[in-house]
Formats: sequence, structure tokens, C-alpha cells
Amino acid sequence: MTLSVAEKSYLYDSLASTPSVRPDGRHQHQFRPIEIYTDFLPSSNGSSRIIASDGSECIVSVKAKVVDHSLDSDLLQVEIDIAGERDDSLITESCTSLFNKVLRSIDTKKLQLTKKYSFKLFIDVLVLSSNSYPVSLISFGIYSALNSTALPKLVSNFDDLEVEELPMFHDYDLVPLEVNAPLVFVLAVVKNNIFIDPAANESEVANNGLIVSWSDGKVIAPIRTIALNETNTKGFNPQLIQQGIKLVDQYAEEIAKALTNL
Amino acid sequence: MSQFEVYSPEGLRMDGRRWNELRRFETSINTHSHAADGSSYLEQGNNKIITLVKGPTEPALRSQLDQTKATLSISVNVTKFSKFERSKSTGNTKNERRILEMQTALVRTFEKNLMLNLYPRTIIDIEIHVLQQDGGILGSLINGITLACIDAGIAMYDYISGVSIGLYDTTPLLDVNSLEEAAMSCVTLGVVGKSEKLSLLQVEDKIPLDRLENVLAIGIAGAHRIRDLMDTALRAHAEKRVLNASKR
Amino acid sequence: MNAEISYLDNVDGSCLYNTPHTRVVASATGPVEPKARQELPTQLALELSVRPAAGVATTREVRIQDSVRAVITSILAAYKYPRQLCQLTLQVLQAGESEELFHCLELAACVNSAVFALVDAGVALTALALATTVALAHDGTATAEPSRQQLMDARSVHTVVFRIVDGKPEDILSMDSHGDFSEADILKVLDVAETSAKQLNAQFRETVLARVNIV
Amino acid sequence: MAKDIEVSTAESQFILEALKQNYRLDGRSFEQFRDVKITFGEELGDVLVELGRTKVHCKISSSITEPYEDRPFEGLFFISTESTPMAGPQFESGNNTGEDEVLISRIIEKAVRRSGALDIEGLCIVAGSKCWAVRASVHFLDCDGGFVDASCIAVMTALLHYRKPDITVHGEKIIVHPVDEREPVALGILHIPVCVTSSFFNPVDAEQNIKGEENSEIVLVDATLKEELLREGVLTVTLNKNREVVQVSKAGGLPMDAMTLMECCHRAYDITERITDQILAAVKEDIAKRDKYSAILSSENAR
Amino acid sequence: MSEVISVVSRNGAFQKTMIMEEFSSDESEDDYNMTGSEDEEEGEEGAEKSSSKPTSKKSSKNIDSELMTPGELITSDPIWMRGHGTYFLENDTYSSVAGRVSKVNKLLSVIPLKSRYAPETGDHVVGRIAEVSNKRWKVDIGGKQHAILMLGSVNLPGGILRRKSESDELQMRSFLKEGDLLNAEVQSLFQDGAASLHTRSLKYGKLRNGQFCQVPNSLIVRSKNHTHNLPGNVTVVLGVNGYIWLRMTSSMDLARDAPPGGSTQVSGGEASGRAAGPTGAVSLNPNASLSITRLEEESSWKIYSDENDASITNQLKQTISRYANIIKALAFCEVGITHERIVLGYEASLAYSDVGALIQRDNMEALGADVLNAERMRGNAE
Repeated sequence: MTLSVAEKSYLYDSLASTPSVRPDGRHQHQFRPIEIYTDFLPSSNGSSRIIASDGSECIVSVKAKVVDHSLDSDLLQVEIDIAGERDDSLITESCTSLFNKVLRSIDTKKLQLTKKYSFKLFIDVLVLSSNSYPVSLISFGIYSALNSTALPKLVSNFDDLEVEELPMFHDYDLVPLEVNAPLVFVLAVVKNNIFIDPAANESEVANNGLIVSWSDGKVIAPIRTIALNETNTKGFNPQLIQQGIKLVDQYAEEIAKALTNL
Repeated sequence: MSQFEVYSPEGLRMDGRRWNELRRFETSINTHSHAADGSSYLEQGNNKIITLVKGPTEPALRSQLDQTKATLSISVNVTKFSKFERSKSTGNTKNERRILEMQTALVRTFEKNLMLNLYPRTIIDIEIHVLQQDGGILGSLINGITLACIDAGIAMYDYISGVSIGLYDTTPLLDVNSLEEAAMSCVTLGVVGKSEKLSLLQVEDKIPLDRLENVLAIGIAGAHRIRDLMDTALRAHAEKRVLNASKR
Repeated sequence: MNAEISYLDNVDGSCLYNTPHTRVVASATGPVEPKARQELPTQLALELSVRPAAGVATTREVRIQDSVRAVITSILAAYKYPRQLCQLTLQVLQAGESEELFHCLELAACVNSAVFALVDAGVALTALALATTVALAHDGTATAEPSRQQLMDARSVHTVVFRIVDGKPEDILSMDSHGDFSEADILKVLDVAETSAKQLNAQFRETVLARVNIV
Repeated sequence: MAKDIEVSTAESQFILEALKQNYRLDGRSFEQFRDVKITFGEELGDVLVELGRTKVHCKISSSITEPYEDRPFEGLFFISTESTPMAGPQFESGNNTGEDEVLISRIIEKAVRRSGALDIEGLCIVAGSKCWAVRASVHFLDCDGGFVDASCIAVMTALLHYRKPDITVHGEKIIVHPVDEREPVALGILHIPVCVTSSFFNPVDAEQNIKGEENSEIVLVDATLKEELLREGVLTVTLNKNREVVQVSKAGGLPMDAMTLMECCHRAYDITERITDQILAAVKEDIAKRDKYSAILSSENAR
Repeated sequence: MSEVISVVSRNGAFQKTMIMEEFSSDESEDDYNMTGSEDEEEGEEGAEKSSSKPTSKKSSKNIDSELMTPGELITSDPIWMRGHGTYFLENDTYSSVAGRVSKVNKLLSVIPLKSRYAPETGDHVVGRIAEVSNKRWKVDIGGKQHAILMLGSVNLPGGILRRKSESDELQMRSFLKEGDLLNAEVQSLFQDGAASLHTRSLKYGKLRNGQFCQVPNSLIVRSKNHTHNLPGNVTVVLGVNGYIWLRMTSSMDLARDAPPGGSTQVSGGEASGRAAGPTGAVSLNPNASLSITRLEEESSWKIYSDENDASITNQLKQTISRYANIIKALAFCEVGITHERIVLGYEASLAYSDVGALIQRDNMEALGADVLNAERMRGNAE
């Protein structure tokens, strides 16, 4: 997105002033509205579709497969495809690696079926369109998809170390997967202010960006900075990181609740 | 009767349809108004397809610039989760020959139907995402593109509707799903409007030459019905827009 | 040796090159407009590819390709065509040797067919280059243009490319040797190769002349 | 394609005008398939097919390898089609993702491999561990149209002509007998698919084509390169002598009446019959010739 | 609803409309359903047989007869001239798009429901510079092709009568560079439909002191005037192409809008200004004494300045944000965007002291409804 110099300085001044004015009048901690649809892919164990009010959209599928966890201990695997970007583009690869890290906070014990076998979850993310850095959108998508995921119910014995048998499942009963999926937030730093969920034009003038992950009531690793544009990025006051974390701490619970209330 | 009988003596297919019944056909138009100039979402049976049309617009590359007409580009993204079993391939599915062939067939189908000469020096970019597939995918892609192009306001001669027909012994089965597709030879058609003209015709497995005509006839009838379903959906959508417009 | 010049229709120069066991089709297109990345500011760029008779190109073909390229670039009057491109494609139809063990017959055939194709295309050359293969048997006899069996039985195998000036082999442009051999062996091989090259040159002139007379 | 080759406006108008008056540039009738010339190389499975001025070479090779895990009872069969600038400036070296290259290779794939023309179960040596891998390498030498048709003939002729070395199995150990020791073995060919390509031209407006009643489109069998460059649609039908449609591909292009397409298929069958006979006769003749030589050879050895 | 985030969610569906079908398949569709349409064949699912006639035949007769879809026969009467959105074979005219038939004199055309912006001569558009090339700028105006702005079609610093020199060609980026926003008038159309723009009037040119927003071009109705002063010291430029600029009202804006003899006269004056000669010298408003000096003044480098006015207060920025949200809300409700509606929207929006609340879906819908209601009331009153 290219903005004119006058636009940029108008936006920057608005965001940098105290009190700040966001171009759509939002509060510092306010998200843009989103729409969520879940469980619309019958051939996946869980699915979600998130649409942001600017038309950014992401679709997530969760598929489970039974694996021997002694052979394959990586029970969660995320693959991200961003429309219009190559698979080896910087943004695709950095998002994929970020989420593969973030999801380590999920307790994979919940996926264990028997002493020998576990479910392995393949989380496929398709970002159909995005106007700003898509990690928040993706994390909401993964969160909702995991929340809507239901797995076949185990009927065979838990202790199968001695028996040469694959786990058996109930014909149609499913068990909802209950995991605390992490959320990832993007915050934009403009001078001495920090904003949650920057829109595309806000990102364009931000001095820096902050990615903060949150799970189960607390901020978790990774927390990192991210350049949101190529022209305005520069250093910022370390206190802003604290502020950012505080913001997330304060409001993440509410987001999680809003996402869960289906 | 076995549950997995392809076509029962009573004349029922695995999913309970008769030989000449289409699958559930539901479609929405202008589903992604922010992301594209025209868009459609199509469910044909369990095929779920998003089609985005971007353009006509200024081409990004000089090589895409044609002085006499618009350049048409179609990319098909078959997601890894689209089948019941997740695709194992580690690499990019976009470069598979099967996909490339499909893209070429689609471009050549719509090149003759869209009035590209009205949009010189521009590019029309069509992006398709297959969220779920269950047989007869090429036909569904054609339907999705037709609707999305109409939504984008791109001039075209007529609808093109796509459908696949299987031949079970001597019985043609209309609009096959993936189980049927795997069990028998199939023919895919792309039919122009209500005519008997075929834009696209593909047979990938053996079929007796003397049965082909019959299969084509059933397919054309089925495609005409799909055209009508699309038309009905489009009109419903259009009425609503006209209603909104009257508020202006 | 026998060569059919102008064997193909859609290229500027071509040749079907037959020896008793090896067959190669060569095509030359040029000088033509190059792609931006191929373009050389002061001379002709050469795009060369060697395709095997069976399967896809491997390092073996790349090796032949490199040897042919070295020979061809040394005889091309590349300075005459700045910012232009010449495409040379060499398709082996029949290797005439065990492909796992040898590549000498193909190399010789590729060089010769490439030269034919370039001449047919009318691309300027500073000299001719002709290749010949010599097999040295265990008893010390050197045979030019060996058969499949002679190759298998040879102690060493040599492919020699000569630059032909005034109808005579002058310099060695390339030599590719395999097996055990001594210095004396080499001299003997070169001797045989030179004779063979002379013969080849005679045949070459005959073929080209026949072609010119038709035109 | 690397470079767009174009026919000049004047020439294209001339060709189209001639077509409207029922003439083709080479004097053929619209339904006429060019003469096919089949020549064999020194080795088995080495075939050069000439269709008019189009030249396609095919070579079969085989080796012993491991079968796919999920198909332990089947051998491997590959068809590789690589195009180079040799065939014409429209082809690019090392690029096989061009639209036409992809279509050609996919049609041959469907016509020959997918249709089961080669008995791949017969290539199994030891289930799950050893099998033959047969490769057909198709080389496009010169393009004057009809690559698919010529390639299909080349591949099928070469497969029929090829003999793989005889083997003896001792448990897991396999002895490959050199060709001069034991008579090599022919491959199992289950049917002979033949491709026939028809090209479509629209002598009237697009509107007439879509809405008109007349079906005035022109259909040419076996187009030459120039005709291919000017055509607006193409249909490749693959049939065998058992009146089976093996593959049909009309990947878009000029919309055509279904009945016209059926006529193309029926016409293709006549051509298929004739070509099949020609392939079989050519292979038979060449193999017989080789037998004669080997008879002479063996008698010499006996002396 | 959460104040932090508002979430609309559904389980077991890909989109909202699918739900509508499940719960109200027997009801006719209502206005609520805006993002798409559903297939009415649902009810027939499974009951379909080859013998059951498709519904389109009858519906095409029943519904508004002017609605056409591609390939449909519009008329077999040869008296019509065929315009956009149609094609013909002999006497038959067919539609090539989905839309309404428009008959102007003998010209028959079909206007698509939606398409990219198609420029017409005289359109007032807002555009963004996409490329600077030889003696011209290429401007993104949301059309099929970039519009062209020739170096000769802009006012250059140093007065209107100054000749263009080679140095101007070399410093084109110092006037307008990639990303810069401007408003301009479509001067003419090229053969292929691309627009040629000019900014040779002081009401056109580079845009400053505000914020950009974008709506579908079909929502902007062509009218005499596309620049409006709004309550709260804000001026809006409603580009016909759907690009909109909201800015602090300048003294120029005030001058334009404060006519001695009522608004009609001003627009009349502007209309004549628009038709002025190539120098654009008379293209200002009729207050001649004001215009001459202003022209001198404005034609200085300042008209290409990237600096915003230092006097823009936070309060004003809030108001601009409010207007941006109002416009987005109107667009969300697919209501045509006019000066009057923006003002009505502003009045209605004052019920929300928090500007940020206006981005919520419910509030946007309510605002849209309020505007239409207010309009109806006003219409009744008159």
C-alpha cells in the first residue's frame, strides 16, 4: 500500500499525538470487528473462516491422523499458504515458523490416544487476502478451528504396548478437542503510543511493530518486533514493550472469550 | 443391497440419487467484495470452491500486456486439506502437471467466451481456491468462474456450465462424486448457454465409442440445468442489488 | 560417417549425423534475439544442450555438453554477432556405446554434428573442428572409430578434436582420454587420430559440397 | 512457449480464405491424415516417426528397480516428453511448463500410460522388491504440427518393437541374460491407442458461433504447423481398434456442436484402424528382418 | 457485546447466507441478507428430475423484465442501436452482462450490476499516482486501466501563463510522485477507454490535510458538484470513481461555498469554469477579484506541497474519522453516497459519542437505516 507523503504525515501526527486519534476512531485496545464461521468442512476434523472488516480473510483446516508418537513426536504441524505469495517467500516462511513455535505451548498430552499412538494434527492455513500483517488473523483462525475440532472417540484399550494393534474408534461418536490454543497479537508502535490490531494505513506509518503471544491467561513467548513498513521503521522506547504486554494481558481474555462464544 | 454398490438394481446411487439427478448446487455471488472485483462461492455436492476475479486492471508485468485484448490468467489452488486424506506431497501442488493442464483448459475455455477484446492492455486474473473436492472438480471450477466473471461485470457471450458424467456399464450417471469417479469412466463437459455447443470436452478413461453420444446428450441436459440454477441464483442476487440501488 | 545436412525444417541449420553405431541430430538456430539474461554485450552468446537417447539429462550429458561448448566457442566467430544468441541442440538418438561406461563416441558425434549444423546455419566460424575417437587395444593397436566391442576390449580410449586449417588438422582443441596409457601411446593415438581426421575432413567437404551444389 | 511464432496477416488471410473455399495449403482434403513413415534404428525400441514433415523419435529403455510401496505387483512405466528449440523456436530448452508442452505430455500420458496400453503387472519380477522400469523417451525433432498424434504412434511402435533382456530369478537374486545369449522378451501390450487431432476454424463471427444455428465451423484433421497456429480450437481423440474411446481432450477453444465432435470421433476411428494396421505391419516386418540377420549370424557362428 | 472486539460467528457454515437458508428456506429473502444470495433450488433438492422444468424460464418473465443475464435475448427488433453490455447476431440483440437494460433514445445497453469504474468525460475523480513516466503521470483511478495525466494538463508553479520547459520534465516528481493523491477531471477518453485527466483548475490538484477512504464506485452518483463542505469544518471530495478524500475545510473551500447569490449560482459558475479554455485561466469561481490574486498565490509551489496545515486540531481529526466511518457505514449498507446523506449520517452519528463505536456492524446498519428514515421524513415534509 502506497500512501502519499501528506497522508502519511497526517496519519502519523494523529497516531503520535496525545490523546491519539486512530483513522477509524478506535480506542488503543480496540479490534476491528470480525466474522467467524466454523466447522464448514465435513472432511476436516475442524475448520474455521475468519473475515476482518477490511476484507482480510483466512481459512483454517485441522485434520487429524493417528501416528506412533515414539516415531513422530511433532504432533502439531502448521502449514501456511498466503494467496499471491510464493511458498518460500519471507512472509510465508516467517509466519509458518512463528506458528509452529507458538503452538508448542499447547499441551500435546491431550492428543495422546494410547501408550503408543497419538493424534497428529495438521493445521493448514490459507490466507485468501490480507491488507496488513496477517498473524493476528491467522491466530484467531487457528484458535477457532481448534475449538471446533472434534476427534473420533477411542474405544480400544489405552495400554497397547504389548498388543500389535492400531487404536480402534467409535463409529460415529466424536470427542471435542479441548486445548488452549494461543493467540497472537500485532501491535503497532507510533512514537510513544502503541495500538492493538493496526489497520493497513496505520501499519504503513508505524515506527515499529510488536508481536505478542498469549495463552491460557498469560503472555507467553515468543514476543518479538516486526517491521510493519519499509519507510518509517525505527527504534522505540523499551517501556512500550511493557505497555504492549500490559495491553494484551488486559484484553486478551476478553478476545478469547469472544472467539469461544460460538 | 450393499451400501457401497455404485448403482443398485433399484436405480439408486451411493448417495441416494437417481442416474439423472444433480448434486446439491448452491452458490453465492459477490462473496469477497473487498478482495476482488468479482467473486463467487460454489458448493456442488461436497465440492466447495471460492473464485475471485481481479480485473480487468493494469497488468503488473509488461509481458502480460496485449494491445488488442485482455490477458486472462487463471490459477487453481487445490488446498492440501481438500480431500478426505490430506495430501502428502510436501512441495507445491501449483506446479503439478494435472493442475497446469486444468489451468490451461480453463483459460482456453474462457478466452473464447469472455469478450476480452473489449479490455485491451489489461489483465484479468482469476484465482480459485478449492476448499473441498468430491469429484467432477473441473466442471465445478467452470461454474464458479462463470459466476465470478458475471459478478465482476466482465462481458461474455453466454454462461458456460460444467458437469461430469460417469458411465456405469451402460447407464450414464450425471454429476459424479469422487467415489463414482474412481469406480468408472467419466466425461467432463463445458457447455455454452442453452446450446449444444461444447467449449470443453474431456474423457480420461476408456469408454465405448458407441456409448459416447448418449453420455454427451445426458451431460448437455445436465449442464443446461446447472445453467438454469446459476441463472436463478444470479437473478435472486441481482434483484436484491437492484432493490438496494433503488434506494440511491 | 555419413551426414544429412538440413535435416530439419524449423531451424536455421541442422544435421543428422550417422556413424556405424552412433546417431545424433544437431540443430542450430541463430543468430537470434537473446533473452536479457543471456545477452553478451560484445559477442554471440551460445546456448547449448545435449540430450541423451534415453531418460533425462544427467551429469554425463552435462560433461559432454561442457566439452562440446569448449570446442565450439573456440571456433565460433563470436565477435561478429554482438548481443545475439545461437542455440545449439544436440539430440543423441543412439549412443552406440554402453552409456554407463563411455561417452566418447557420443562426444565425437556431438562435436562433428554441431559443426555441420553451424555450417548449415551459416554462422561464421574461424575454423573447422572435427573429432575422432581412437581405441587402443591391449596389444597396442590403435583403431580409429572403434566399434562397441572394440571399446569394451580397449586398454584406453581417446577422443581428440582437431582444429582444421587449410584442410589439414592443425591444433588439438580438446582431448579426452580414459584408461591406462603411456606417453608413447598418446603419440601413436594422435597419429591415428590425425589420419582419421583428414579422412573425416574429406568426407565433410564432400557432404557440404553436395549440399551447396543442390542449392 | 519461448517465442511466439506468428503467421503474417497476409498469409493467414490467404490460408483462411482457402479453407473457406475448401482448399488446404498442402492440397490435402480436410479429413485426410498425412502419410506416416516409420523407421527403426539399429537397436530395439528405437523408432523414428515422420508425419508429413513432423519428426518424432522415441526410444525405449529398461532397468530393474524397486516397485512403489503401495503398488508391489506393478512395474514402473514412465513417458518423458522433452521439447527443445530443435523442434522450432516456439519451444524452450528445459521448460516443460509451457501450456502446449503440458497439454502434449498430459494427453500422451493419458492415452498410453493411464489407459493401460502397457501391461505393468507383467513388469513385476519379485513382488514388492524387484520390477522392471520401462521408460519411453520421446524426442521432438521437427514440428510441423501433430506432435501428439505422431508421438503416440512413436511410443506405441517403440513399445511393440522393444524387447527387454530375459531374466532368471533365483529367490532374491536376478540374473539378466545379455541379448546375445538369450532371445530378449517382448513387452505385454494390451491395446494400441492412436491419437487423432482435429482442428477447428471459425469462418464467421464469434456471435455466429455462439448464437447461430448453422454450425459453419471448419474441421481439419491433422493440421500442419501453420494451420495449428491459426486454429481456434482443437480436439484430440484417442481410440483403439476395439472401438474404445481411450481419451478425449478438447481443452477449451472454439465451442463446437456436440454432433460435430461425435463425427470427429467416428472419423478418427477409421484413421485409427488404418494406423494400427500400419504400426503392426511395420513392427512385424522389421522384427522379421532382424530374425533373418540373426539366423545368418547364428549359422556363421555354428561354422 | 465486547467493547474490545465484536465478533459475528456461526458454527457449521461457510457464510452467513447459508444459515439463512437453513432457517428460513420458505421465507422470501429480505434486506438483511446482503453479502450474497442463495439458491432457491434448495427446496427442490432431491426432487429434481430431468422432467422437472427449471425455474428460470418462468422467473425471467415474472421478475422485473429489464433484468438481463449473459446470453439472454433482449430483443429481435432491429431498430435499436447496440450499446455497452450487448452483442448481436443479425436482428437479435443479446445481453453480455448481468444487469438492467437502459434505453436512451435508440441506444440499447445493459448496465452491469457492478463493474470497475468506467470513466466518462467530465467526471470528477480522486486518483493516486501509480507511475511517473515520460511527460505524463499514470494515475490509479480504480478503472480498468490507469488514467493518464499529461504534464501539460496540470498547473505548474509560477503562474498559469508560464511555458513548460525541459526542466519541468526532469522534475516531475517534485510536483507529483508515486503514491500522491490528487483530484482531477476526466478531460477526454482514449480509444481504448483509458481516461486523460487534467487538474487545470484550482479545485483540482494534490490533496492534503486529511484522510482517504474508498467505496464501490457504483455508490457514487454523478452530479454537478463533488466537493462539499460538511458540518464540523470538514470538506469531502467524492470522486465519481469511489475514491473519497476527507479534509479540513480550507479558505478556498469556503470561498467556493459562500456565494453571494445562493448555491445554484456557484455550481453554475463552476460548470462554466469547467468548460473554460485550455489555459484554465477562468476556471475559478466568478468572484474575479478574489480569483486573480488567489491564482497567483496558489500557483506557487505551495500547491504541490506535501506539508499538512499545522492548524488541524485533534478535535477536527476526530470529526474526519467520524465522517470516514459514516461513509464506510453507508457503503456497508449499500446506500448511495451523497452530500445530503453524509450530513444526515453525521447528525445521526452524534448519538454515538465514541467514534470507534461506528465500526461495529450493528451500529453501521442502524446508521444506514437512520439515514434512509431521515431522508424519507424530510421528503414527506417537503
